[in-house]
Amino acid sequence: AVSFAFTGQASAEDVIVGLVTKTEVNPFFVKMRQAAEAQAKEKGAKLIARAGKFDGDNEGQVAAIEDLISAGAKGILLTPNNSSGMLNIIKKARDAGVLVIALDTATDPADAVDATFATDNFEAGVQQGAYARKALGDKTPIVAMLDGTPGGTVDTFRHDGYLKGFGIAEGDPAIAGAAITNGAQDKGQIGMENLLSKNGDINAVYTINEPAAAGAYAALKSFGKEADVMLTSIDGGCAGVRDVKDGKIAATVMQFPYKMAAMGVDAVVEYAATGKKPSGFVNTGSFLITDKPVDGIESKDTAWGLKNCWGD
Amino acid sequence: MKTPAPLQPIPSDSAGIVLEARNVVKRYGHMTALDGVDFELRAGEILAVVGDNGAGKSTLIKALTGAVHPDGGEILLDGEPVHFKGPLDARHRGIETVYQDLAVAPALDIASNLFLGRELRRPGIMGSVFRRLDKKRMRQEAERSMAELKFRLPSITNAVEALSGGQRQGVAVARAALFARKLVIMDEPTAALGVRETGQVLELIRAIRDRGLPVVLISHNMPNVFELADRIHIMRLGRRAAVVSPKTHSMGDVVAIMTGATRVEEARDPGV
Amino acid sequence: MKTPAPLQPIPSDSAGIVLEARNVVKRYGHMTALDGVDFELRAGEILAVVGDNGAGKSTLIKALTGAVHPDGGEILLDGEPVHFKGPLDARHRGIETVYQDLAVAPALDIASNLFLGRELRRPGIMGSVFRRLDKKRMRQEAERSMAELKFRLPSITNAVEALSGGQRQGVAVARAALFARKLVIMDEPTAALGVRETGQVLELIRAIRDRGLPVVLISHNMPNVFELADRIHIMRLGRRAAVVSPKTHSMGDVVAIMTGATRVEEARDPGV
Amino acid sequence: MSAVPVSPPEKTSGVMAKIIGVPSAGPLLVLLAFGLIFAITNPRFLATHNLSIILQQTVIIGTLAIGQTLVILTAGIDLAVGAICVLGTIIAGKLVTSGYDPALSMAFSVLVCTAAGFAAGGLISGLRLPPFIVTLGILGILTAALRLISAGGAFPVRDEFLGWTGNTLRLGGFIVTYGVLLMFVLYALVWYLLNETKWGRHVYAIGNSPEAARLVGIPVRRHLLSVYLLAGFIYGIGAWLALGRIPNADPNALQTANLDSITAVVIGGTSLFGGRGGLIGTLIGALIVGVLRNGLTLAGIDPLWQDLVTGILVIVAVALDQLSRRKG
Amino acid sequence: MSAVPVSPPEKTSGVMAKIIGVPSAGPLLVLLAFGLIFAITNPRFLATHNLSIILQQTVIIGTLAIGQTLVILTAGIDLAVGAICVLGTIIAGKLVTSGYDPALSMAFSVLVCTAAGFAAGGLISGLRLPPFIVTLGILGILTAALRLISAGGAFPVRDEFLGWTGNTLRLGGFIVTYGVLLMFVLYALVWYLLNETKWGRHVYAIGNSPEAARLVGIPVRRHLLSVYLLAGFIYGIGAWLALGRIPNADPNALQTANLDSITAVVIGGTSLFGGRGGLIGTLIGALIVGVLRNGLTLAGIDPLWQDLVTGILVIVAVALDQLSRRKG
Ligand SMILES: Nc1ncnc2c1ncn2[C@@H]1O[C@H](COP(=O)(O)OP(=O)(O)OP(=O)(O)O)[C@@H](O)[C@H]1O
Ligand SMILES: Nc1ncnc2c1ncn2[C@@H]1O[C@H](COP(=O)(O)OP(=O)(O)OP(=O)(O)O)[C@@H](O)[C@H]1O
Ligand SMILES: [Mg+2]
Ligand SMILES: [Mg+2]
Repeated sequence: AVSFAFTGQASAEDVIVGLVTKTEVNPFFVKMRQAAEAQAKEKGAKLIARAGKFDGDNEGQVAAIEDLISAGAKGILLTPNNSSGMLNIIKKARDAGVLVIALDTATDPADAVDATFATDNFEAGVQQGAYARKALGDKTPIVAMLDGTPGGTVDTFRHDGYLKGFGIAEGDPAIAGAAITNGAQDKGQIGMENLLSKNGDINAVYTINEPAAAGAYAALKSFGKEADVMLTSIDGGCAGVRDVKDGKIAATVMQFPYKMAAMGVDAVVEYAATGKKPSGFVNTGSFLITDKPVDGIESKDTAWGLKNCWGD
Repeated sequence: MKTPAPLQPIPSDSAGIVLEARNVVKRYGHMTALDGVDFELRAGEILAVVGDNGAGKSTLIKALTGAVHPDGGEILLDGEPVHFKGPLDARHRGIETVYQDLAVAPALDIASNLFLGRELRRPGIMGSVFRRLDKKRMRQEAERSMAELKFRLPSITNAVEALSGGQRQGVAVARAALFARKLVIMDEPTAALGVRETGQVLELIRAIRDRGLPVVLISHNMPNVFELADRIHIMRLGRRAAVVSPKTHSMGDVVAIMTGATRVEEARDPGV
Repeated sequence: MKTPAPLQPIPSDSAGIVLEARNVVKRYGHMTALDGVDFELRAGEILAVVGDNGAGKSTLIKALTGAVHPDGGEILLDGEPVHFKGPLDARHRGIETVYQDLAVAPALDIASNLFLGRELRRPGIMGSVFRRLDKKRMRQEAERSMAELKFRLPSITNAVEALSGGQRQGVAVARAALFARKLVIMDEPTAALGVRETGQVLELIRAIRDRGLPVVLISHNMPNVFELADRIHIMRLGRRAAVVSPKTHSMGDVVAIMTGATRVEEARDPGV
Repeated sequence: MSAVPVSPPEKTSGVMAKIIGVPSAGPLLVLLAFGLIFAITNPRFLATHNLSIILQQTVIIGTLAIGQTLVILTAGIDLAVGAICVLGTIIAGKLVTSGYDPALSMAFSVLVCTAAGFAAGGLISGLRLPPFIVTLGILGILTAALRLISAGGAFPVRDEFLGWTGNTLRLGGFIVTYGVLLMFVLYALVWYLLNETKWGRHVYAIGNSPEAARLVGIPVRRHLLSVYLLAGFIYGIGAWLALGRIPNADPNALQTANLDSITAVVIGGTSLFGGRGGLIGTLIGALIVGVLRNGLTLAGIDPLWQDLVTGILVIVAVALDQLSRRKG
Repeated sequence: MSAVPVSPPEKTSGVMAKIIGVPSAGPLLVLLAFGLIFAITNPRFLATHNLSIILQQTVIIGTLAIGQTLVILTAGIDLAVGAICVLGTIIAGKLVTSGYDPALSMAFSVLVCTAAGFAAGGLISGLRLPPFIVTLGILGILTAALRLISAGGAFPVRDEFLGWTGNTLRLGGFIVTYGVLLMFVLYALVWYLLNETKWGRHVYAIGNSPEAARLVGIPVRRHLLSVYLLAGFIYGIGAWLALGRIPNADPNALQTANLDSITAVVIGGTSLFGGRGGLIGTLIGALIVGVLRNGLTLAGIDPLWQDLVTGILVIVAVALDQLSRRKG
């Protein structure tokens, strides 16, 4: 079964690193790919990247892995759309001697892959929610949820984490309504506008990512409510951190796609050279970024954030 | 859907009226295309329907075959009222029609068009169980039919859209002739035909009549009408202006009635 | 694109040949529709083109007007070779054509179809700067034209698809008559017309000739052809079988040549 | 695929004639009916502020749908609408960010969009390729090109002029943006073109029967080219409107604009087979979609159920339209 | 929108006749040409393992495109293909997970897909609504319903029978899955239906001219219903194949299947106006898309550039096809 995987002492130029991200649509993954490219170049490896066409494109990701095995990739870095759909193909790849590392999103079970370099998205959601609740003070919370794509692994983790951190359960009357944004700014704006038309007393807004938050901000502004609402987000893109600095977003939770990508490429190159495989879950961490810290919640300011953000 | 073998006439009370319409009305918006038309087709006759453009001839025959739904009046086949929901019902009753706009599928070939809705299946198990078309036989039949009409055809496998206007009309005429079992209605079947081909179709119409099937022939060609028709139904302004016999009336008379130069009281069947 | 005012004939050498084709060939795949046809249309004449179905008449006139591109041969207008890239070029040279399939836009109304490609604009600044259509005038003109042909029309604002077959043909004929400045070609213009309307169109054709424009008339109706034509161009199997004068030949002669019953050497222009 | 294949012509043709040029009453009635229902469900729906929000939300798709209508009337289809519009935002954004004059930048970017339309039209009319494939190909090409130009990321576009279409003004208690006004102006202009000029007549003729149009001497290919060109120009204006609404140039924006704009056109009663329909229907179609989304949120319907209800209501809308025509 | 509006009939009609029933040589030549180029770029492309991978990758879209071809041949369009197929995976998955017999569960889910097709066909033929709107509405309804059924999330489907179509067997050095074989069987069966039976003849006739079909006595509405019904059934089988490929039921899967399957059909030479084209072209069209994606990856082309190159090559493919027809 290993007939098509070139084994033996490959020189660094021969090492092909495959990267399969969820979509090309999300800047998070675009930046991850760019970081991986840069790292691969530095290490003298060749990166072949592919992505699904949309959140949930399991077939596209499976096909990408198959093609990468055919292309002779030494290792594949994967941000699985939906981990259970990937299990067969991951096994096939590993059986063929390909190192498989999950980036950003863990698989279920986690040991399906050799190693996982990721953020804990649920925890990131908790950070966002806890901050929002605390910062609201003694106001009675009325929350709007700007979700990503219903059913997505990350989307669900972040959403549930926020509610946990906020201290409410799904279906709580404090939730004024939800909208599906697919993580896009225009849909974030439309969703927020309609929710504000419905309930003008909304005072806390969960957003799946910073583009959705930017859209929400535009809507809040057009309703003249930008000052009264606790708008928070997750991602840590430089544009998002700037929005925090400008006071548009109260706080965001930063993640580190560069770090994940670079670590992944390094691991594959190392594996090619020495045959040594990484293992286990490596949390690449998440930090709450805000210039208005609240007691009892650890956070960094935007100066730190701008130094460590991704993008640009 | 059982397709009876072609050329097997459905008998009808041979002296009586095969197809009848009473006081049929059809409106298109504000336009009254048929304004209470009566119509009788007798067994074994060739009935010509003539009239100016827009007099309502095509609408009348569409109403008779279920292709349009009349707003009023009734239609009787062999004396009993029928309600055709669509042309399929009429076809099931053995009525074949050449519509003025031909009703052909342009991208399909001649044989396919000739057998459209009446496709032949292979004999034996291939046909009955596997429902396989008998393309070869359909092609041969098509070739024979078209040859009978003396058409110069490029190839029987040509798409109908690649045919000349007359050739296309030939396909529609051949189709009706092939499958009629009760009566045939032809809406200007020779309009696009050449001299020779027209002669051939006139002969075909006679042959159909001689097979015992009555024929309704719409035509603007008075010499043809007078050559063939047993009776002439004259339409004017959405009504039947008169029914005359070519034996008792001249072409001039008919044209005069048609154009309104001669008035007739509501036409009575001359009972020729 | 300057549209000259209608009814302003483009003069041509009145004794000479206005439109000529030499050895035109047109193939469709394996089928040779035109097999080296010659053709001459003289100033001021009505030239009938007759032939069996599929003889190549429509293909010939399409080749003459740029609607199809011949595979060989040449076409001359007023003695000089022309290469029409499409029907637009022919129209620019003042040639108007009634195609057999009518070339109408079914969903557009009668007036729009009559002026299709020749729309009238409002007078003054509305037309020249704002390019606004003069819908009212087009409607009135259309009403007048159709009334001249004595059609019973439901309403001038009807979509053409809601017209009877003959009415639709009337629109195409009226269009050609309205705009021709050099010559008119009509492919079976009376095929779907009633007796009265046919008479009207024959009169129209004569009127066009009397305006000084030659007319090419394709028709299967021999009496009409003999009534009108100055010369008769007979097509057979994609070639010109003969050109005869209705004065020297009888209908029987023409039909015999057309169907191949009589052989003629490659027809020479009788020079009537 | 709106000319319902199974209906005998008698049932539709009479009305078809009326639809051309005359606004179709069907979609309008549907719009009013939905509005009424939502107004009853939640009185906030009729608040002037909410109505003005719906208009603003309709601006982008509503504008793109103008070009889409033109293309569909010629029996074509445009899958690249969104991509061309985004191209406009990114080029204008890049230029302004690089310090060029905003008005010139916007003008140049409209020009580029027009050129993209021209390219599509050229392939379609010149090489006679199916519009579906050509615009799909251009969609792929632009998607990649946009990401390459913007290096993968979105970037904010903060410029007074580029954002001008998002500024609001009061019109008798009603707050509208200049973008909304511009959209209406575009509708009026293109309506005039379609209904009062030769050019528009020929669009219908080509959509009805390209062969008939050719035979009567309409320069079909050149005309098709002009249609795609104008559509591209409109998408360029759409880019300006998009920047007014979202001051952000994002290569990944407007991904569903092709389907959304086609939906507006079809709900508005224009046939995907070409030659039948009109622009006013499209405007109403775009508004119906906006009203549905807004109204359902105001009615407090869970977003999971919203897709479902929208799906049903879109079918109901067209069914009602169809019904009103049959009676008409 | 494949019947190129500007072409005079003389240029296409002769060939059109040949295309019906006879595989169009154009798409095949394009497929071979692309294969050749990729084989030169990277010898791994022709490895039997890689070829078998391409086939496997084509299974889902290739199968869905069968139903799409039928619908498009009747001048319809189906935007709900992907949603119906996903419906099948989720229902089968839910049932099996709840302990029902796998074969019965799968059969039931195919039945539900058939019913979905029936619903679409019923609305289209019964109420005479445009297929675009009906299937768009059904897409919305199903998208929501799927999320509701699966409570928002994807879930693994681990069952021997449901996954059976993903099992491989060796055919003379060539590894194929049962799914690939099943797809070919479906193509053969539907090809037979389309080309050798009355039913197929009537599909073409209706697509060509619904009015002519009605006048010659074809029960147009009932026939349309049967087409959508069969399409639904095929999407149900597609669900089984999808489970064999990815043992996972995900409400968010196959979102681009509608566009992808239409693309395969159009590249394969079938006209979006109905009545012209055929099934073999569709298979080749689906393979062309698969070969492009695989070949570009093997050539190591950056994903950003892949979209761009794919966009260009899709246009080139259809242009070549068009060219080969004009000569043919
Ligand atoms: N679908 C339609 N919608 C509206 N009006 C129609 C429709 N079909 C026919 N009409 C009108 O009904 C009248 C009768 O038309 P019909 O086709 O029956 O005439 P006809 O006698 O067959 O004429 P022709 O000799 O020209 O074929 C005409 O005035 C026509 O305009
Ligand atoms: N588009 C086409 N493709 C293939 N063959 C064609 C095409 N158009 C015409 N033909 C063939 O060319 C021959 C001549 O056709 P044409 O239309 O010129 O005949 P015609 O003399 O006008 O006949 P009619 O009197 O029936 O109108 C016919 O045999 C026809 O089948
Ligand atoms: Mg008639
Ligand atoms: Mg002809």
